[in-house]
Amino acid sequence: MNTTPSIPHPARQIGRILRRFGTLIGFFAIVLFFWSQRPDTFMTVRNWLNITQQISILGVVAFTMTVVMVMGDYDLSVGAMASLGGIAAALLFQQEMPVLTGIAVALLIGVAGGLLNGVLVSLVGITPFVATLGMLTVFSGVAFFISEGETIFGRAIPEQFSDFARGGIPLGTIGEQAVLLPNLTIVALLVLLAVWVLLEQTTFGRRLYAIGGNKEAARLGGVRLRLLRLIAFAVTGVGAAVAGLMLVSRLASANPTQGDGLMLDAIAAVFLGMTMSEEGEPHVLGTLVGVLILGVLRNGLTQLAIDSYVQQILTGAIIILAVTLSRLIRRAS
Amino acid sequence: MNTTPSIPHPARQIGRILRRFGTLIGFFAIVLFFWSQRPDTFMTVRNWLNITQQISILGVVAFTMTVVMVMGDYDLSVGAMASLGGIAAALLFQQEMPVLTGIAVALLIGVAGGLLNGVLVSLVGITPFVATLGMLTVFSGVAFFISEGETIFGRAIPEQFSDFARGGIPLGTIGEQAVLLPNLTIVALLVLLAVWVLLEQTTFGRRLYAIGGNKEAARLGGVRLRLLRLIAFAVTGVGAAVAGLMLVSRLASANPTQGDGLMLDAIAAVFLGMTMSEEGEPHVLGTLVGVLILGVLRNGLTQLAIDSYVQQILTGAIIILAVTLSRLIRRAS
Amino acid sequence: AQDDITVAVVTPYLAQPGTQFMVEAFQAAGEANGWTVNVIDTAGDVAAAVSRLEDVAAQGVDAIVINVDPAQVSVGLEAAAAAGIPVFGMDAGADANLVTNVTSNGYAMAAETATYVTDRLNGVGRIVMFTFDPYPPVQKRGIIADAIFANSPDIEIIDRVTPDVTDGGIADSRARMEAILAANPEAGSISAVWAAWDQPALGALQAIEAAGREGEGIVIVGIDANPQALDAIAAGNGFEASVAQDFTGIGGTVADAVARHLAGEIIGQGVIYVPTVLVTAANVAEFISE
Amino acid sequence: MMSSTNTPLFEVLGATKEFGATLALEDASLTLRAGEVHALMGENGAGKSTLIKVMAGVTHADAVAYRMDGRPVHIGGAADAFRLGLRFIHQELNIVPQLSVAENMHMGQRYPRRLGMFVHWGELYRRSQQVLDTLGVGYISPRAIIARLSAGDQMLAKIASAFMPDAGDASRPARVYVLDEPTAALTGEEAERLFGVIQALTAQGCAVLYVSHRMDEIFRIAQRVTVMRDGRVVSESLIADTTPDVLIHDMTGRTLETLYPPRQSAISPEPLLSVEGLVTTKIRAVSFTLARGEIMGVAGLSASGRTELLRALMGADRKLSGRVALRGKVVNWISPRRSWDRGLAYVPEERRSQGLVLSRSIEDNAVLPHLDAFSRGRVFVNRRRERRETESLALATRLKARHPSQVVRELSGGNQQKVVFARALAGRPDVLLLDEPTRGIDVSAKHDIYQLIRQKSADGCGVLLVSSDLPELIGLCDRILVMRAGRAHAVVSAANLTQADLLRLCYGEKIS
Ligand SMILES: Nc1ncnc2c1ncn2[C@@H]1O[C@H](COP(=O)(O)OP(=O)(O)OP(=O)(O)O)[C@@H](O)[C@H]1O
Ligand SMILES: Nc1ncnc2c1ncn2[C@@H]1O[C@H](COP(=O)(O)OP(=O)(O)OP(=O)(O)O)[C@@H](O)[C@H]1O
Ligand SMILES: [Mg+2]
Ligand SMILES: [Mg+2]
Repeated sequence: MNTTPSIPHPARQIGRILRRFGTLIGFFAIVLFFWSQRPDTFMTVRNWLNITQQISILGVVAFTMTVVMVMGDYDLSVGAMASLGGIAAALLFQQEMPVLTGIAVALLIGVAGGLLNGVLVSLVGITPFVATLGMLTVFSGVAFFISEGETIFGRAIPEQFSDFARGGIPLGTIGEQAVLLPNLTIVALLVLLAVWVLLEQTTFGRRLYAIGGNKEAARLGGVRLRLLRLIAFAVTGVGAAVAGLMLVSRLASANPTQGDGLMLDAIAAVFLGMTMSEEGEPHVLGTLVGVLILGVLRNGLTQLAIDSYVQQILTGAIIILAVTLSRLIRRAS
Repeated sequence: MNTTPSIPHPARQIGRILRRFGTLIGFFAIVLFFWSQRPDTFMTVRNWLNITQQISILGVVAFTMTVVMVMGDYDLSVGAMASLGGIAAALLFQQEMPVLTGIAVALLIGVAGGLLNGVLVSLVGITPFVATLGMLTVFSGVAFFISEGETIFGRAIPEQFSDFARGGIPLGTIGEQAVLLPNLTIVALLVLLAVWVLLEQTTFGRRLYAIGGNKEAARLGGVRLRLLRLIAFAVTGVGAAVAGLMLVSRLASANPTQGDGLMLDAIAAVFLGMTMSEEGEPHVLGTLVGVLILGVLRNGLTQLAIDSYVQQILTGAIIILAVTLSRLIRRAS
Repeated sequence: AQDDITVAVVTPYLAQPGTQFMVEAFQAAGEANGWTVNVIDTAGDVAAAVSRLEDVAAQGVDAIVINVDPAQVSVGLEAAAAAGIPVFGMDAGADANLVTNVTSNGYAMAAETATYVTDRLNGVGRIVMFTFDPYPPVQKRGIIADAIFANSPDIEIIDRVTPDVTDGGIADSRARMEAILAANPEAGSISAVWAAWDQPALGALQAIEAAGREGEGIVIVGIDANPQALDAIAAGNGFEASVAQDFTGIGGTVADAVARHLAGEIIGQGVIYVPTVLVTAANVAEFISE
Repeated sequence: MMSSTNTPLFEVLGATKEFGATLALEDASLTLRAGEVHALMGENGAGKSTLIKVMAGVTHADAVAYRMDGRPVHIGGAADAFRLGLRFIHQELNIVPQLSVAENMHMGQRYPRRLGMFVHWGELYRRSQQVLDTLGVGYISPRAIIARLSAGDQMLAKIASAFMPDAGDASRPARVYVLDEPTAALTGEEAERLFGVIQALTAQGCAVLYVSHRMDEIFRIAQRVTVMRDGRVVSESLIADTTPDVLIHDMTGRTLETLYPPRQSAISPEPLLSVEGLVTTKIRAVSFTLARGEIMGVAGLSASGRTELLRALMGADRKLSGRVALRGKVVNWISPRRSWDRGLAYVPEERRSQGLVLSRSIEDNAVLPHLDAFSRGRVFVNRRRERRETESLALATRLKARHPSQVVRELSGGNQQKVVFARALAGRPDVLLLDEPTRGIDVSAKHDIYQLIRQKSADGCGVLLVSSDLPELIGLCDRILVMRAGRAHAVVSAANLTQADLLRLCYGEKIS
């Protein structure tokens, strides 16, 4: 390969790192700020394990959302799907079905719903926004319909199932209490790993990135556009169903709206992560940073006992500041 | 002289119309269906005037949302801006400020918020999703903060102001009751007209389409990208504030969340409208059809007295069906 | 003439358990009377509730029942008035445009749980409050609790949280409580959680259990006595009290009022209160159905 | 006639531009004179387009100065350049697809207005039609949505936009025209008309900067030529004082023997690809047979269906009827994926919209159709093999890039084209379907690509080569299929064929 005459530049390497990791630096700044404000309680193992557990559900949705967003699509129905998957499993539990049956059915619903989204987007050719917004309404309606709008809780949820969210892998003890790496955190990490391998290490992921970059070129280059889009939506659907199950386990109850808030946050996390890639494409590790920013802000601001309304203002402002910073650094370098 | 080897086709003209107006046909199908089901109450002047009034607020948001979506951007903060604008005006009313002052301040907030969005998107270079989602949180937080989370109603809202939404231009009488063309409908029509002229008849609008079609080409061609994007976001911000005022007038009360539901519906309406343009770009008349579809569905399904949950499922399913139909027609022709 | 009577119930809040009970009781009573009951939920959207009111007014139903703040839907009420359709409040709020409003006394409920907490703490302690002001019936409760706590100089409000309710109210409340627990790690640094309705109290309970701090005797109270809260009270892990509204009673009373009005009777009372009961471990068994 | 003044009209001085580790321009200066066509030449990646973008104010140089009529001027953005009377056709086709031809032609300027603000559509179309007429492309309707035109017509419409008279301020007419490889996507006839317009402009005293890799054009229309290499200006001379060989040497530092390497091996009689009665919406009943080792050219006027023939064979467009047999076996389900798997390789007509994923790396693009072959168990990407293959392809095509992981967007136009070509060689293809494969590629790299095509054919590959460059067709091909109005008009042997004969065939005449 011919190489271009390149001028050595001392600050280049640093500039490049800053450029890529501006958002990460923003994240660390946020962490440092909370640490300095709450030196005793924020930077503790327990609090961080807590945070990981709190964001684990959002994480699973956001990680799998990354899969469709890599193709330039998005899926607005994930929150409703999480609610639906959770409700469906809980209803089966209520009928005294085995736990595994409930889980399997929820996952199947996730696949089926995802495939339906995929069919609408990829075979029929409806824009993802309209297709998945329509499906959001449908999923949510079905969740209400089958649950008759009621919350399922208490003995209906088997202990075996709700204990899962309480448990974890012992990491050691602090004081006299055992410190656990929460099971939900482990699930989220496994999903993260799976999505990372899928997107960054497999031919499937490569092709998704090609689709995201240029659909027509990808098609002419032999990428089976329709099939891959279909599969990608199914993956996102399963992710949402997994998140729905995690919610039921964590809350020991199921409610037809309990996943609804996940959608906007998940998309926001992916977009936050996108600010970290040179070409502005989503990457699942970037998404992780996005999820962490959202989770840490929530935890830290609550620890500061800031008024809920001000907290909301600050959340928005801090996110924008962090991203602005990362843009300005990139501009400057 | 090059001519395309064209295969003659008798149905081409019809095909073309179907292709463009598939979604419109879907809309008429929906109307016909409700008409046949509720022959006495659905297709009445009074009911349609009602529908126009009900969708007028969504309409204003969706029409002005079209302005940014033409550029390929979107604004997630419109709902929060509507809430904020409304609350701000109501608070001033509560302080016994003149009605016009309240209106002016709300509009100013709309412009300022829109410009802020514009600065973030166009000057700083943050993706519209992150920028406007961040601002959504901020606006909503501010709305809560200044209202202390409370609903402002009753005598705080001047009658002069809430009467506006009740009034209208007399069209005649049916039976013994006067039939009014509601003021809110008139406002929406004026906004529609203004946006149509702006987008379709002015250089400014055509530039926005150029930006949406190919940013790079627009930039190379000397279009002042940044300035135009800034202005477009300001227009959307004002639109949201107007909608917020309309809400306060219609509900005779202001609440820090009352506009929140507008955002998704407005974007959905624009996307629905996009299915009607050949090249898939937004047009404000298409947006109008989108708004009408959403409004008529809600009105009609309510009149059919269908269970709320089933109604929700049907809403999603019908929208998807209508769009699928329009896609298949297009595919076939 | 009762056989083809149609009654529309309009509410943005059907997802809430309390509303469900009221609506179900109303439906049961209505169907027993031979009415067609049309329940319309606008999924939290108040402006849409106005539109739906206009729709059913245009459709010409015989009566309308609302479960939403009448001040916010006054336009819809006028549409009904213009069409000559009577409107009844079901836990809605007093309004001149309503024939009557059947409800529990929200101020009284908050007073009961707030005084319960004050008394349990003997007037000394640090309290976390979960409130939600944008929804007027809940906002009232917060006001009363504020006043009662303010009256005890040794009670300190360490946080007044407005949780995100898009998830049903439990999940976010739990995350927020976890952060508060982390910020107040010493045993005894939190004495009580006062929640303006049950979901945040349940979230707080879960957070306390997950943090292994259920032994500290943190007193948790909610309002509404929803079934999940009743279970929690019965379990005796810290969720000590809630207030049971008689939702079934409200629904039935509304149906009764509608029937009376349609029969030509004049209903004099603008508001009909249905009594509430403080539920604690002592009487919870009576409330847990089967 | 040629204006006599030849005074410096516009100067760009000391332009320096660094892209990360790439020094795209290093102290490059250029002087354009009134009444002169000034050619700018250089290998792919030499910095021509970057210099032009700096002139246009759309790329911000690290250092640069401009002078107009000898006075310093400031260019901070496209609008400034426009106001100074500079008009540009950039290398890549920058159109707004969903707008009309007329609107695309008015991108840089205000639309004619009524009542001070409303678009005066009638006037807009009229003005556009006028310019299209002067370019001899009046058949293009200014009302047409530009995305619906053929690639060639889109380019013509875009070129026309540079010749739009200024609507706002007639006292400041355009004086400098800068055309970056305008003819790369044009047929000979269309290019001729463009040259006519250029000549008329210089006669009026305008200056023209003209970039092309086509030596014959440079010698026909330019008076002066500047050669760039690695971001620097290496020579400037009057056309009258130089020769193609000198220019090539200035550009590359080497001399080329013959551009078209002769055939060295015999064509096998074995038919590789046979097509019978192929019909799509764009082509009608095309039949031919391609033998192993044969290079078959495809000639035709624009919109004759050449592109569509390749697209149909590749499965990019749906086949309506007809029979396609590969290696003697009829193939039925044709799709791009299956075609690549069957050993067909494809270079599409438009590299940026159809060929490349600009946001991805060179290696990602190069192996995209063959990902399964560069994977472990068809699941995991094998980065080492991918890198090795990319590096050897880059060497073979003389790709100028920093690293195989460099993003394709950052490459010069010609180098992007090389990536598309390299990709077609990556799997071991049996049939090469090449649509204008050397578009925008410099002379010496063209030479190498011709050699690669020859070598592939010697290895038993069949090649279908669509080109608007008649010498290329005649020089490289064994037989030429002439398309006309969607039909196969004739198949002729390229031996002893003259350009004039070939052109006549394209116009539908029969020759004996
Ligand atoms: N995007 C398009 N939409 C509609 N018609 C098109 C499109 N692209 C090409 N065509 C039509 O297809 C026919 C052949 O296209 P094209 O001009 O690409 O053929 P060609 O022989 O390859 O010529 P050239 O490559 O020189 O442009 C033309 O009639 C053209 O108008
Ligand atoms: N945006 C960019 N980022 C990084 N490098 C760039 C960018 N644009 C151009 N370059 C580099 O600058 C150099 C000059 O590119 P330029 O496009 O000016 O070449 P050119 O002479 O026009 O070549 P061609 O004949 O292929 O069009 C190339 O090495 C190219 O890779
Ligand atoms: Mg170039
Ligand atoms: Mg072609």
